[in-house]
Amino acid sequence: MNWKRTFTLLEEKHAQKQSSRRSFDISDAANIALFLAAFVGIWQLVFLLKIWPAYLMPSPAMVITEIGDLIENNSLPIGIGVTLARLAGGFAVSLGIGVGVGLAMVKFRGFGKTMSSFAVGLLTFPSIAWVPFSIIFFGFNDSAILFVVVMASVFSVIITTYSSIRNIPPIYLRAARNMGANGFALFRHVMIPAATPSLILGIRQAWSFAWHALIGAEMLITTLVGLGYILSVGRDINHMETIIATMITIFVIGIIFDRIIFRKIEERVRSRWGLDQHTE
Amino acid sequence: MNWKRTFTLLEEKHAQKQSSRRSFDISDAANIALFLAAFVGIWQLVFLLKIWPAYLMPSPAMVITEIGDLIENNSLPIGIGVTLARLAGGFAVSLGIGVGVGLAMVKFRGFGKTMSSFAVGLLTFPSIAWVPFSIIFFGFNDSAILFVVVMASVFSVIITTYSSIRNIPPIYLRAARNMGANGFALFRHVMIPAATPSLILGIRQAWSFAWHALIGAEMLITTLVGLGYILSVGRDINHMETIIATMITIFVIGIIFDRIIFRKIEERVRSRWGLDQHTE
Amino acid sequence: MITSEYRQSATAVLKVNEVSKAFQYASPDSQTHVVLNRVSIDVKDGEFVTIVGPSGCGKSTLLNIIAGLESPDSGSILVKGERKVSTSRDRIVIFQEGALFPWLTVLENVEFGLKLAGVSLDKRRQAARHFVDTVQLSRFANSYIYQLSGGMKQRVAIARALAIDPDILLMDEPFAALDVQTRDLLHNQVLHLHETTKKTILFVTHNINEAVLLGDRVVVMSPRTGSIKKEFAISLPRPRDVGSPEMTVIKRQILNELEEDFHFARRETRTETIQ
Amino acid sequence: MITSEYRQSATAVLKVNEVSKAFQYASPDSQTHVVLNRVSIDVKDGEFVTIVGPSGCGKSTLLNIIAGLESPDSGSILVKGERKVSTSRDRIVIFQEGALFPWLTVLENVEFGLKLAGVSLDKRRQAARHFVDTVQLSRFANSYIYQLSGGMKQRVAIARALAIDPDILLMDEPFAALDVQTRDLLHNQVLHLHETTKKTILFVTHNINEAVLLGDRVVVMSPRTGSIKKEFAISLPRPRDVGSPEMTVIKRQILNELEEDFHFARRETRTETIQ
Amino acid sequence: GISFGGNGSSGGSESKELRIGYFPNINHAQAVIGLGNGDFQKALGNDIKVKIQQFNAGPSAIEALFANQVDVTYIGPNPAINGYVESNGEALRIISGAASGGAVFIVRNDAGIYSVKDLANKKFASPQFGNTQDVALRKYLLENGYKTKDKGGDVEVFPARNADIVTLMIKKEIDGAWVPEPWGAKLVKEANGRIFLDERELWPDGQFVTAHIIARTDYLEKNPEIISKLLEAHVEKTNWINEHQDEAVQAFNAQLEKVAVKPIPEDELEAGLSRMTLTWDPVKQSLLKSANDAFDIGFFDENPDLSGIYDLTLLNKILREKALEQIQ
Ligand SMILES: Nc1ncnc2c1ncn2[C@@H]1O[C@H](COP(=O)(O)OP(=O)(O)OP(=O)(O)O)[C@@H](O)[C@H]1O
Ligand SMILES: Nc1ncnc2c1ncn2[C@@H]1O[C@H](COP(=O)(O)OP(=O)(O)OP(=O)(O)O)[C@@H](O)[C@H]1O
Ligand SMILES: [Mg+2]
Ligand SMILES: [Mg+2]
Repeated sequence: MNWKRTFTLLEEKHAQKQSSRRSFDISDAANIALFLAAFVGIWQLVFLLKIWPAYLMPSPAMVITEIGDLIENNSLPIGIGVTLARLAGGFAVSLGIGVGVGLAMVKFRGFGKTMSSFAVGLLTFPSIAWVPFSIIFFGFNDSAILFVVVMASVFSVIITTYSSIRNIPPIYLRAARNMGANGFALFRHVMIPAATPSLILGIRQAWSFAWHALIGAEMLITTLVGLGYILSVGRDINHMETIIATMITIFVIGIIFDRIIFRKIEERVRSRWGLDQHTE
Repeated sequence: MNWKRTFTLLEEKHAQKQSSRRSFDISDAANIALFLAAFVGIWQLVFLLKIWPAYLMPSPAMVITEIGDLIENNSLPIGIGVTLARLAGGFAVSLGIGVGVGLAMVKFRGFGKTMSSFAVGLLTFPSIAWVPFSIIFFGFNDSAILFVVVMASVFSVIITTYSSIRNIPPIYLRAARNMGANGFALFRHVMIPAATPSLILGIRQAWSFAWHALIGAEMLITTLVGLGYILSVGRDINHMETIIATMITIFVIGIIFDRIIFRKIEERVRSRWGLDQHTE
Repeated sequence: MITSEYRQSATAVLKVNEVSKAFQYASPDSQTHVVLNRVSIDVKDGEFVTIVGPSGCGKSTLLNIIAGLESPDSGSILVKGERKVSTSRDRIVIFQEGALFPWLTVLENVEFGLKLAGVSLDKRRQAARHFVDTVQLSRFANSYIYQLSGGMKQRVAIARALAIDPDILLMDEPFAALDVQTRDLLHNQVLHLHETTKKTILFVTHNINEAVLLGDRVVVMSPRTGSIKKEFAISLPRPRDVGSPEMTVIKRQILNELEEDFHFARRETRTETIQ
Repeated sequence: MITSEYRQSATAVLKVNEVSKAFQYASPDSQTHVVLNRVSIDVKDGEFVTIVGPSGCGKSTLLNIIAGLESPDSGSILVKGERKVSTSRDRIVIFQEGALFPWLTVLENVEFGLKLAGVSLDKRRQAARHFVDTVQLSRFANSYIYQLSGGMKQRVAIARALAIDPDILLMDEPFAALDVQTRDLLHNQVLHLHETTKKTILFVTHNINEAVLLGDRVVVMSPRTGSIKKEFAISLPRPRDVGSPEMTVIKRQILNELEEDFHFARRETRTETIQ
Repeated sequence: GISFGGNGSSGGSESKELRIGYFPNINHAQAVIGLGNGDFQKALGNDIKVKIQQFNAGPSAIEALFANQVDVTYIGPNPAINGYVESNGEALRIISGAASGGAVFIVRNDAGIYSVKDLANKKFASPQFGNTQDVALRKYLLENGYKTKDKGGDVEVFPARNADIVTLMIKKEIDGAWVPEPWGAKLVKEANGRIFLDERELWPDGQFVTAHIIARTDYLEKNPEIISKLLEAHVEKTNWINEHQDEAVQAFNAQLEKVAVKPIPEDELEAGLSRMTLTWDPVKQSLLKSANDAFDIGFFDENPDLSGIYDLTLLNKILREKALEQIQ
């Protein structure tokens, strides 16, 4: 049997498969473009139908002009920079505290049980409700904004850490402990990687909590910069173009961050664990 | 060897273990009481030290009086009722749409890939930003509030459903398909139970998103009832007692719901899967 | 008490037709690893085929492809002459590992297939109880999976597959974690089942005694060519005595076939290590 | 080439002292299920003890308790005279199933224990490569776990344990999913390791040939009493011939012991089913 | 009480600080212009550091003042009263007026409202439950024989943010709204609205207060000289604006653009300004009457005692020096 030939054939087949995987990314981009085109199309249609007056529902072109204006007068670039810096700061603090507390909860069962209830209770707190306290404790400044961001996202990080680690298949922890892992090594080399699929899901949401809180805080704790401030001005003077322009900015930042951070990690984990073998 | 005797001994030992598990719930309650006592104690201390004036930081007693007042004039009971009804309505819609879209994303890969980016982008949208649109589309009424609640939580449900199902160990799906499961049966009997540990984590957070959005919406879309409205009145007249009273109410509701819904499901799943065997 | 003769007359109920399958190596140069290379088998209705072959030679992959759980790179699977590309209840795999549902009890796991088939609660519970008894696990009917030992899990998986009562049973090392006695017991039960229901069975094992004890035919797979190396028809009546001279000869032959491949593989590995 | 005599002189490096363990049945009346009932074993330094017993009799549970992964209801574990209640790197278990880390490659899994011990990257990689070669998986060093066959996973688990080089190796059916040749090869390698490093080994298996081939002593466990039923010292020199008359006698005896329990258990099950 | 978190605001050392709050509204025009172009800083001198804090709602400003985060702020009458009452008269004092007038009752052109008789079964909005406009609207309805729905009547009044009032009026969900300027002008321009009533018609001389300056009591007591300087600058800026209307509109928008991303359309601004006056007179009587009305309607459990809310000594001193009429 000339199985050399067959091998070559099979190899070619595989090469095709690979390239088709690459072309999938193009189809992904095409999909996104399609979605966006459809959305803008409907929007334009609604505008043309004049269901609502232009100052309630501006056209896509008007919003793009607005984005241009906001970029030109620098409020958008500065706003993005400041907001992202605050977000990064607040979220970093949340991650640090949240993961720490979550681990402590895993370690000390009684504390974990009690704290998990509190954490859920505090997670349901609307971030707006923290604002008055934040002002009392910190005043009208970035610290106050950070406080609100942390309070809105830290409980989500805590719950995520706690649940994700507790849901790790016990056999992994046994095997690791058997090989001498404990303390930080156990956490770093086993708990975190074993919990990653679930951690990503939770952290993504914690990240969104942080966003929500940040924009809310920037609207209420005025510091004259930040996307939330731009949004609040838009609302204060009922300028829909500004509101929509800000929302688009937030949306785009959200997607970009997801793609460069969470999605990357997720895909890596999925391919290692063989989770992308699902529906082949 | 009189192993009959040993058996009896061992059985007794087990009985003890069980009762110690039961007494653990008492220790849980004790823990909670301790936490609360400590918290109220510190609060009272801060009050007595007069670090902040009473109109900024009222005493526990003042807040309790306020809660009494709010109950007496019926605004708190009605507020709780109305808010919970809205929450239930909005969240039910979110669950329905979110799970449906999530499943469609699992089923149609291209759609899933594209939609997952959009969903994350839209999840980072602060719910406040939906309010103006909600008013344009629906006006000043419960529908507008529901819209905001749904928009704030549906993307969380979508992402949760999508991720959780995709993270199911492929072997379960294979086994199920092998036994002839597909369509709704596959979803109902395999995907949902297999994804439950991760679903609970995600749905808990979606639930919190709904809460945040609801309170925010009730503050901005005034319908004169609801916890958010009470909170907004408190803020408008700078009456700290009202603000704190509302926050405590939200906190307590959050804990109660978590305990009677999510915690129950979680514990059941954990015991079935043997996940509570972790650190024995 | 169980007897059988090689069914020459039966038609090919299952046809594995030039099936190939390759995977990528996870190495920097991502070489292709051809696991199955134009594998063809005809299995007659009611035939009991046992499959042996070195670890990693593609036995599980082949069963998965037959079941429709994986798609071959080329080639096809025909059942009763019809081409099959997806799963169906008539070909059930007993997986090598970990396919039990942790959210269900032993009993619920066993009745799962029947539930999907729409069998009423009473009936399916009764059937499930029967098969749980068959594999000696009645006392653990209400246990969850994590509460079972390795061998007990394997037995649940067997019961679950038997409860579905498929035409073709694809068993992937089903008795590997069982003690001698339990294994003997289940051998008899599988043979009895095969005899009474005329099920077609493909049975993967590393135990050559088991292979010759059960099979109408023993198929030896080779990782070297990625295909079937040799087949042995065993027409001895059952129950068979593994110690009998005929059996010893066949076993010797099978072992020789396996040995050859093994040495080949070792040489290959060694040269690679040196490189 | 490998020879060994029963080390009479060595002291008990591992003492299992009246260990008991019970679980609850998951049934409405939540009966207690006594798995281990005052089990005692003394294992001498460098001894190779094989353990056989019916499925579900508590072999894995015993290994876990010895490793410190589970705590006994009563009794204690002494290593070199010291009471142990937690895990340590000197007692490594090769788990019966699924304990490999899916987020690591084969090589990374094997070097995991060394990484924890703080061995430098170069050294541990070298060691890992050696053991991956030993179990014939060099070509799969960079594969992830889901890319392996059942037998390959078992071999990775073996390599991972060997890499740690513990004093006491607790092997739980490590070769169950391997073909005859690979199994033979690994038998030799384990014996060689045992011979050269004087490791103490506890080895659970359902394969009686394997038990008598490897062990200085064969321990038969019984689910009926939840304890050790009988022990067989095997002082034959290695390599042993499983077909030799002495071996056949011992095997027969062991089988008889197992048989007895099995029939007892069957009777019990049956009465229960009837009730 | 102990002052906490205030950074040297009450200390008596060299470098003193004045933290001023304001809203980017036209009735805070003095602050918008004076703080924006540095005139206030100049007037206060270099050894007093001016820190500016912008707010967009009265409650936050009061919150900040309670929390010792601002010393002085421009603010509407209602939050001032609330803050005074909430703190049992401790926390703050009104030290000057800032604006009078500038609130209108707008009705939708197609709502069929032509006289007071047509208000039955209509829906109206006000900016906030219990604020000046809300009280004015309810009082007006009451005086004309209408009861609101919550009192068993047939007219509906509910609060909505000014921006949302515009949307609601466009959507015809409301028939009218009682709003401050420049929202009145905006409703006329964008939402098919018409001025039904200029609130000035309801008050003697058309004067009623819509903006104040308040100071933290503690700060006022310890730093009268700083407050004096600020008030002097305020009075001067008021005069300048009133004498240079056109220039003032330009200056206002220029400053607004700096801090608020977007200017207010000039026509809305001018229309709004035409119905109000900037003044230092706090129009005491209007505030007291408004508070009394609020009590009548039921916003307060007891008639608030506002006797100590004003501290106009410093203002009067400056007015005296400038030979201007003093406030009674
Ligand atoms: N998803 C996968 N990705 C890459 N390689 C795979 C995958 N699945 C299987 N393989 C490879 O295919 C080969 C055959 O695997 P298979 O599981 O069929 O072997 P097997 O004959 O069942 O072996 P065993 O007796 O050990 O169970 C192995 O070398 C394995 O590495
Ligand atoms: N976590 C648990 N909860 C309840 N019962 C358990 C648990 N773990 C083990 N058991 C029970 O203990 C008994 C012994 O289990 P073990 O795994 O030790 O058996 P084994 O001798 O290793 O069997 P096998 O040869 O099948 O692997 C079994 O009956 C099992 O049901
Ligand atoms: Mg296999
Ligand atoms: Mg076991």
